[in-house]
Amino acid sequence: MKVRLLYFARLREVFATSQETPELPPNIQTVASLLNWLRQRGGVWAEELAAGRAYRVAINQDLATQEAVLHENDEVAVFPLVTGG
Amino acid sequence: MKVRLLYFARLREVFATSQETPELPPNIQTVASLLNWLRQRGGVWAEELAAGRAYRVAINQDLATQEAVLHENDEVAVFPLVTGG
Amino acid sequence: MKISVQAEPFDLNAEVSALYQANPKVGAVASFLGLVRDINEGQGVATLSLEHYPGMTEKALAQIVEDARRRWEVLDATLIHRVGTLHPSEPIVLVAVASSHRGDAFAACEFIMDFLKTRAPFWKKEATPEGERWVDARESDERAAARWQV
Amino acid sequence: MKISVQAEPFDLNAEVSALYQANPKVGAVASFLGLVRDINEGQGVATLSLEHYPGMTEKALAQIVEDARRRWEVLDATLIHRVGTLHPSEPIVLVAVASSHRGDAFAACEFIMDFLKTRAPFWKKEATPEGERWVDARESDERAAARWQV
Repeated sequence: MKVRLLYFARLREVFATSQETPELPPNIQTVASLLNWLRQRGGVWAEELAAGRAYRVAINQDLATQEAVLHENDEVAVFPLVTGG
Repeated sequence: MKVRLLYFARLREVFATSQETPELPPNIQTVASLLNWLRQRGGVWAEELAAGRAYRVAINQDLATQEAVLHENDEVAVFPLVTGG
Repeated sequence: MKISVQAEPFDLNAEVSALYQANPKVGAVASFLGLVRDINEGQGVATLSLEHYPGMTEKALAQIVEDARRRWEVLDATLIHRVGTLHPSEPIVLVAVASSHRGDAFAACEFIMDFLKTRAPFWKKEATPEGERWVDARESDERAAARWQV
Repeated sequence: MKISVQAEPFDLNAEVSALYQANPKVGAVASFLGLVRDINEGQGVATLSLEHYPGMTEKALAQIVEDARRRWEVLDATLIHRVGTLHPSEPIVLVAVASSHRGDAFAACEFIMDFLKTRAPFWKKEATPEGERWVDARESDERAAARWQV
């Protein structure tokens, strides 16, 4: 399954990328498993997405939980807690 | 004792006067006794200032209670509940 | 702190920007604009006349702003109340409060409005097609002021 | 209802009067202006850069305004959030809510700000004499949103 991953703000800077369109392995079906897959890249990925770090995930521009299920061509965004206003 | 009495808004209209400077009898020392003295004028005075009617009294431009004591030349205002804003 | 009772209109931009332009510590301005409505309790309103008690009004408003300053961080505040004859959609009152953070600005602004409504000596008279009538005080305004537990 | 994410400044007079001038049922407009402060957590701020998530931002803001409308009488509302690079004392955000009565206007305006602060995808980066840094989210903002018990 292919998804479009977007990163914003501090995470965009630390990951040194604002987007990618990876082909996910077949066992990656939920937000939780996607995050695990990203953590396996090690380095800043393992560090920033570690359990206990505060960040948010949105699927197709709606906030999503760890249990949310991914679909082909979903837009999945990973970003720090928001600080507007 | 002489005091300056002011009336505002609906009470000014009903009493048909905006101010007077009566010489009070010596037994009139408090807001409560002043109001009683005014009620004894009868008619609209008795009606509008009756117990249970909602109005306010200020002495020298501060809201005052029934027990407040009057002094020579005080400015005493009697007015309906406020409705600004 | 600016407090004004006036017949003239006021300029919202000028009043609000005066609260923050000279003070870069201001991060939040909460403001409230009260307007003449064309309908009150089911009757059409053509004009609204505002009477007040000169002298006591300014004193009461200053006391209300002072009470708010004692309770919240208020960096600056402006309170303008108009008197005289106004038409529907015309502004009656402006309360604007500047603070570092929004919680203080919102609370102080709403507090000032609630006490202005119940303690400041203004009275409204409406002209309707059926004639003139003095506006009645609202029990809900007393409850709004009471919740601050002053 | 007007929602805008823009780099350009906005005109407070124009935005607020648009909420009441065509609607004489409006008796109250509560508004909030958020500004760049020159100091944040003890460090001087020279400029503030605002990044957002285009597409999701507008969707999130529209949802927050819709939630407020479901809860209070909102006759009209305007929400403008700026993005790009801003300087101290420049407006960042405007939320203005028009209602018949002040209680609804105040509550809806504060509700929208609290959820904008915790749900809308904006991020602030400060430039200070010591360098750039991303602004940290505040626990107090989460508490402010939580008190509405959505």
